[in-house]
Amino acid sequence: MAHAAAATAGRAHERGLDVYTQKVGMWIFLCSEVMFFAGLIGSYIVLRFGASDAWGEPGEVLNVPVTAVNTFILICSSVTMVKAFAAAQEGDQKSIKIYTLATAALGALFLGVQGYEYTELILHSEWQGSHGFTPQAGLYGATFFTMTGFHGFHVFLGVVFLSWASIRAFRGHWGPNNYQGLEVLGLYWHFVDLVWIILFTIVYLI
Amino acid sequence: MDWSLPLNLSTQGVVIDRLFWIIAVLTGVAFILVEAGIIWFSIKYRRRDGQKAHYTHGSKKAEIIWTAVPAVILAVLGIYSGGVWADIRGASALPQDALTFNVVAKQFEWNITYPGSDGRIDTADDFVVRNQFHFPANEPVIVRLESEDVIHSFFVPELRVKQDAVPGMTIPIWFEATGTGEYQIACAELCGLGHYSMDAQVVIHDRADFDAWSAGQAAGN
Amino acid sequence: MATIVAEGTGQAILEEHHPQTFLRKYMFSTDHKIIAIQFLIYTLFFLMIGGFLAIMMRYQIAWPDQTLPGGGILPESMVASGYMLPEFYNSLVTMHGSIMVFLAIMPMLVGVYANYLIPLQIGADDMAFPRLNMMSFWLMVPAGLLTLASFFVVGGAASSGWTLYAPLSARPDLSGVELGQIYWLLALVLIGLSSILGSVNYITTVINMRAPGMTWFRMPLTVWALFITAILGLLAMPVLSAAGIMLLFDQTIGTTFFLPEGGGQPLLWQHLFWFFGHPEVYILILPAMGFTSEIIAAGSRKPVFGYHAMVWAIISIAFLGFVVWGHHMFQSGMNPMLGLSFTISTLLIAVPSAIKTFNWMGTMWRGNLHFHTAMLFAVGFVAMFAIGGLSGIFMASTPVDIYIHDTYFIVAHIHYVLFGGSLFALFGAIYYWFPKMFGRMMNEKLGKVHFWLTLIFFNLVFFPMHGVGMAGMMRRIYDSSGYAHLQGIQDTNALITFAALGLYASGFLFAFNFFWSMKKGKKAEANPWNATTLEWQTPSPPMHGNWAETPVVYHGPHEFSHPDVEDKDWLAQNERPDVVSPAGGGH
Amino acid sequence: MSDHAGEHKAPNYMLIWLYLFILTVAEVGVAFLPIPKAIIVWSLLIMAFWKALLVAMYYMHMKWEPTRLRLVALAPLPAVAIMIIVIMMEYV
Amino acid sequence: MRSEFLKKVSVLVAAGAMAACGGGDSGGGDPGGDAGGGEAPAAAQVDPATVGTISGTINFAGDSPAPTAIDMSAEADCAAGYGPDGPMSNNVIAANGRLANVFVHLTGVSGGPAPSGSVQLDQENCRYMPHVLGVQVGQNIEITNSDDLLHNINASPTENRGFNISQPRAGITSNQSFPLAEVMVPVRCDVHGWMQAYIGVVDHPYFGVSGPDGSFTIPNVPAGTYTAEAWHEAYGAMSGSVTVTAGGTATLSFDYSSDMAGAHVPLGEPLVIRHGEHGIEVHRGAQD
Repeated sequence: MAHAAAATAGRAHERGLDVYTQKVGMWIFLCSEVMFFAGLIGSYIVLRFGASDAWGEPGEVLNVPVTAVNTFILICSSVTMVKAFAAAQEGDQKSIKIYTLATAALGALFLGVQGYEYTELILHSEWQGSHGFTPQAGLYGATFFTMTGFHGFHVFLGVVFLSWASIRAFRGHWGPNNYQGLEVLGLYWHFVDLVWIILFTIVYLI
Repeated sequence: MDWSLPLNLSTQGVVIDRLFWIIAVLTGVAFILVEAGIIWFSIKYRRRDGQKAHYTHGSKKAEIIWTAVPAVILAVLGIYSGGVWADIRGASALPQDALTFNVVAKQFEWNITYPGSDGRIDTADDFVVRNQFHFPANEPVIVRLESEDVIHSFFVPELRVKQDAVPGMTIPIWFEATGTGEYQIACAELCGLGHYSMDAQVVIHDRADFDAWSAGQAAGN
Repeated sequence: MATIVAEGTGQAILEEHHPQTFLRKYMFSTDHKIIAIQFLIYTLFFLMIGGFLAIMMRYQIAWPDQTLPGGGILPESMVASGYMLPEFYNSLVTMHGSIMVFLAIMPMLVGVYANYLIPLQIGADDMAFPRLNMMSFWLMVPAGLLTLASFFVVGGAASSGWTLYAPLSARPDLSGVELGQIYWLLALVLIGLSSILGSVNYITTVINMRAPGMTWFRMPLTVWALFITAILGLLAMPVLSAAGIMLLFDQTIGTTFFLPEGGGQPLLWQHLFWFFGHPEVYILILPAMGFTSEIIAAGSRKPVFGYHAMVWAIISIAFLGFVVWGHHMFQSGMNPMLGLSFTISTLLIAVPSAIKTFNWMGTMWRGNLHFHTAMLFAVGFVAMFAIGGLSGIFMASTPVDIYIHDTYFIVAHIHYVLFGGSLFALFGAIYYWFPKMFGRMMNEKLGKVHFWLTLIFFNLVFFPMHGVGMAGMMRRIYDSSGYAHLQGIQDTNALITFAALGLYASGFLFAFNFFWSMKKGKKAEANPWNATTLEWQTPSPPMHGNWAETPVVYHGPHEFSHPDVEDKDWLAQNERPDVVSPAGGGH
Repeated sequence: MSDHAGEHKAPNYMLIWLYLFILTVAEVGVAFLPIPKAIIVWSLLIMAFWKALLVAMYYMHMKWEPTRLRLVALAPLPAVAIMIIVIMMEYV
Repeated sequence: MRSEFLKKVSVLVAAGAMAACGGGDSGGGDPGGDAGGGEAPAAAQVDPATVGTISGTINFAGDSPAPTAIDMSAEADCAAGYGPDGPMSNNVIAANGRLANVFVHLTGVSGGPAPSGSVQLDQENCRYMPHVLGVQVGQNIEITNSDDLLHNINASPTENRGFNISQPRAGITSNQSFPLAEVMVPVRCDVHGWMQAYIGVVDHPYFGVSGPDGSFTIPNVPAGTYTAEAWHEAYGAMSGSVTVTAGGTATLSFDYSSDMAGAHVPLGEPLVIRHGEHGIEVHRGAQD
């Protein structure tokens, strides 16, 4: 129960989750994020069943190769994130700096590729005889942009926090006694990655 | 003050009203027991000098009783309700070959498509009348509900019928009137600023009168 | 997230014992007690606004052919030539419901009392994430401002009912309301975020910050109720946010999630809304049940009858709360097969409510009942909630629901649950915990007058609505005079309106008592009700950090009238069992 | 958490990364195979679930967390399942 | 339509500004106001030496369409106001070789500020009176309900911001205006599906509506040569040229015929909005 005690400055406590408070908070927050994306993904599934002819085949409109690369970028950012956490636990200051910065950069790269993808879709694609695949392009466009857009928004928030974490890394903030922040941020980041894994499959590939 | 269910004019209304009153009696008894208990306890156990409350954390037996009794009553009620519901709205409840009307709701009108002289809907002699729903008594009729714009709800109190009309869906309902007369369709789902005045005439005829009316309308068109 | 991450360790909490500026202490405070009081003022304000909207509505219903008194000061888009316009009436209907649910009752139950009571009752010094807590209040402020502003934009406030049924809510060309609807949806997203942040905080605090000895089954029922409520909010609110955002897109950028002309589905909105909406109903009643249990136990000087049964009832209500939402949609065109399963689950959820009612009566049975104002309201809650619960059985029965769905019977039901239930319990809670919050007692005489007036007027308003509903009066209609079947109930409608005026007026008695007592009330001791839970074992009001030293818990929460205690009829949770050792409490 | 760090050897994060990479490539490959759509859909869903599970178990450390925390993390899933299944029944 | 959110917000801002400027003095002067809405209100200062009048007729060739009856059988209150023939539509009136309800306006001109008087739109026996009316940009439209029942007034312009308001009983009036020129703005009542009106919104006072005899007059037109445009809901739009001399009366006629039924009826043609020295200037796209 050492961690529980640490969380509240030495006060004794009844047994909780046996995990420090910030981590509990983040997991509980992620529960609500699960419900948020469930609302969006559930609507997508239901709408798609209701009007299946309005959806394109994989690769027909959406650029699967580019997105596959983007998926790979996000997976890489997850591994750098977890490496940063491991480095913090071991006190390897140089690795902490490299990995937090790399994670933020990969996140930003993901957003850049997504921005490129959006631009291409809106300006240079054809869908059901009309020019441009936009949020107004029927349910397919609406669900696509809403789901990937909200995921992108989460990535954006993650990049903001990661930049902040990198600044702290360069100030030597993280270390074996102070890695909780990175772990909690990591949980968020991996969750965003996890959501993308689901979205990539059901939006682009199915 | 007229606090009762209005006149019932449909076969399913008989069952609905009966169920209503069954529930009213059940809940009425529970209501009296609970409220009388609260008042009785409030008076009997009100604070008195030197009185000390009875120390108890509860009784397993009591818990079991007051869990089981409502559970059993409610389960029976649920099963009974389910049976009635299936008779009214179940997939196989829709009568075969009944006279069918299309009722299309829009802000803030009811447009009723009549089957015309051949008695069949979706044929060339169908005609549409705005805000007037005539139909024959003593036989099941089917209403196919549609909406052009927002959600409306088809409500005829005397027929104990209520069903939302949802844009993009066609929802069939049926009923059988047991008497004739003039009543109203009311819209029961908030549909915009004219919601309150979205009424239409309901005229229930004898079959012969209905046929005569229908022929007259068809001729007028 | 920044806050969670930045929180570091609990060190931050302790640092705030230093002297602070007014702004830090009362505006941007991170002290859960100050935030609770901020929420209390905020919600009382919106309670007053929401009530006023209802009064205007009632006037129109009772005298549809009369001009609205004082209506001349309102813009022509609301009142034209002295008459209230139907679109304004629809806005009143919508915003009365929305404000009462989202800006008054819910934040009062959760924002005020979860904030105030959770740390105090479990023996924590503050919330797990104090800054997140502050943020959850300050997110509500723009939400409230947006809501108020929405009345005065072109087209007026949202007017598609608090349920915001699409397509009406998504089509300004059909509703006449565009900006008002957008404002309200934005407010709803903010409220959702605030509520989620609050829930994260409450859940984490209860899980990880209980004082030593405060085992799960020694937690007061209020904490249990608020904890389960937070879980409901955590899981239900995001779904509403997602749905609300989709509706916002439908309205602004031209998507068609809920619009059939673009392949969307109006029923999907209803499913998502009620997937949130039904747990929301329990968010609005569970905390009230918790307060009631607490107040009745203290007022009866008896332990809560069937504490474990009460806890399991709360938990089962929460579980079942996620599988009953379809009962709002029996007449919506939903697959009738679903109707059957939803009937069963709905009737099942009545069982735990019955259990709770019987246990409250069991608590009063053979007690030594002290009828202070809080106790009166708590007993009033049981009596009124019973009516609300019983009238719910009519709707749960699908065939009966065909007739009473969307009539005033439903209006009566929801108000017996939300006003007779939640608000009665809230009044009780305010009278009960006021001394702890402000260090002064509320005036008991005024309080009792307030109770009796409220009880009488409340029943005069809402009981006749059952009759109006049976007569077939549809909800949300501006003028019933055009319907033959409603001719007989117009005098009832007038009676209801008179009583509603009385009910609203008695609210001002309460407001006077509240603000007067804040300044001039009798000084309160630490434990004016001789109650057992932890919050009463620290000064009124508690100091920053709540405790001189961390309490240690030895008993269950409501050890009143223990036979082995001689000199008094209560035993605080943190009193050492030197005199007696009640076996762990709770059994 | 230092106590936890002692309980388990840090997993080979790169190996998990390789798994994820291979599964992603496999997914993209399967999506364009000329086989019945149902098989594609189910195999894709299984692979996506597998990947999500890898991330949750290893990167989010679920594998080493106390059971209590795992239960918290799983709590919303029944609600998700109920929501989607029931709304889907509109089409049955 | 809903996709053009930003544009509508900008229109809304314009509407707000307009209301702020013009709302104060409604009900004031212009006693000679045109209850029928058929004629343009006189501009404030007119030098009679420089202006002339356009007077004309709308001719109609071919078989006149028979007046259509409205089925008000479910609305006893509406039907009560009519004689033995029952309620007839006033939408398309063509008789004796003349066509009524044609909106005629000059194009390519801009006029002064909106007059302070209001244009009336009445709802009487569940019909709009008049059926076609013209109004200047920003000018107040006073909408009155003379029936003791609910009407709603649902204006659905494409360039301006629409409104959807109601008048639940007799004697209620509401005031509305449009900040942008638009020919024409359709208006309907959703409670009584047959009720329709059209409002021509132009940014000058040079417009008129043909009466039952097919005639219209546009007074106080500065001397010059103009293009005039006529619009009819069933027979489409056409344009003609007219030269106005100071102090004279120019004649202008349009020839419609029954075989034009079903012609393209433009509603709310796209506008070009630009910021000129007198604030926002609006031109029909076709004229630009």
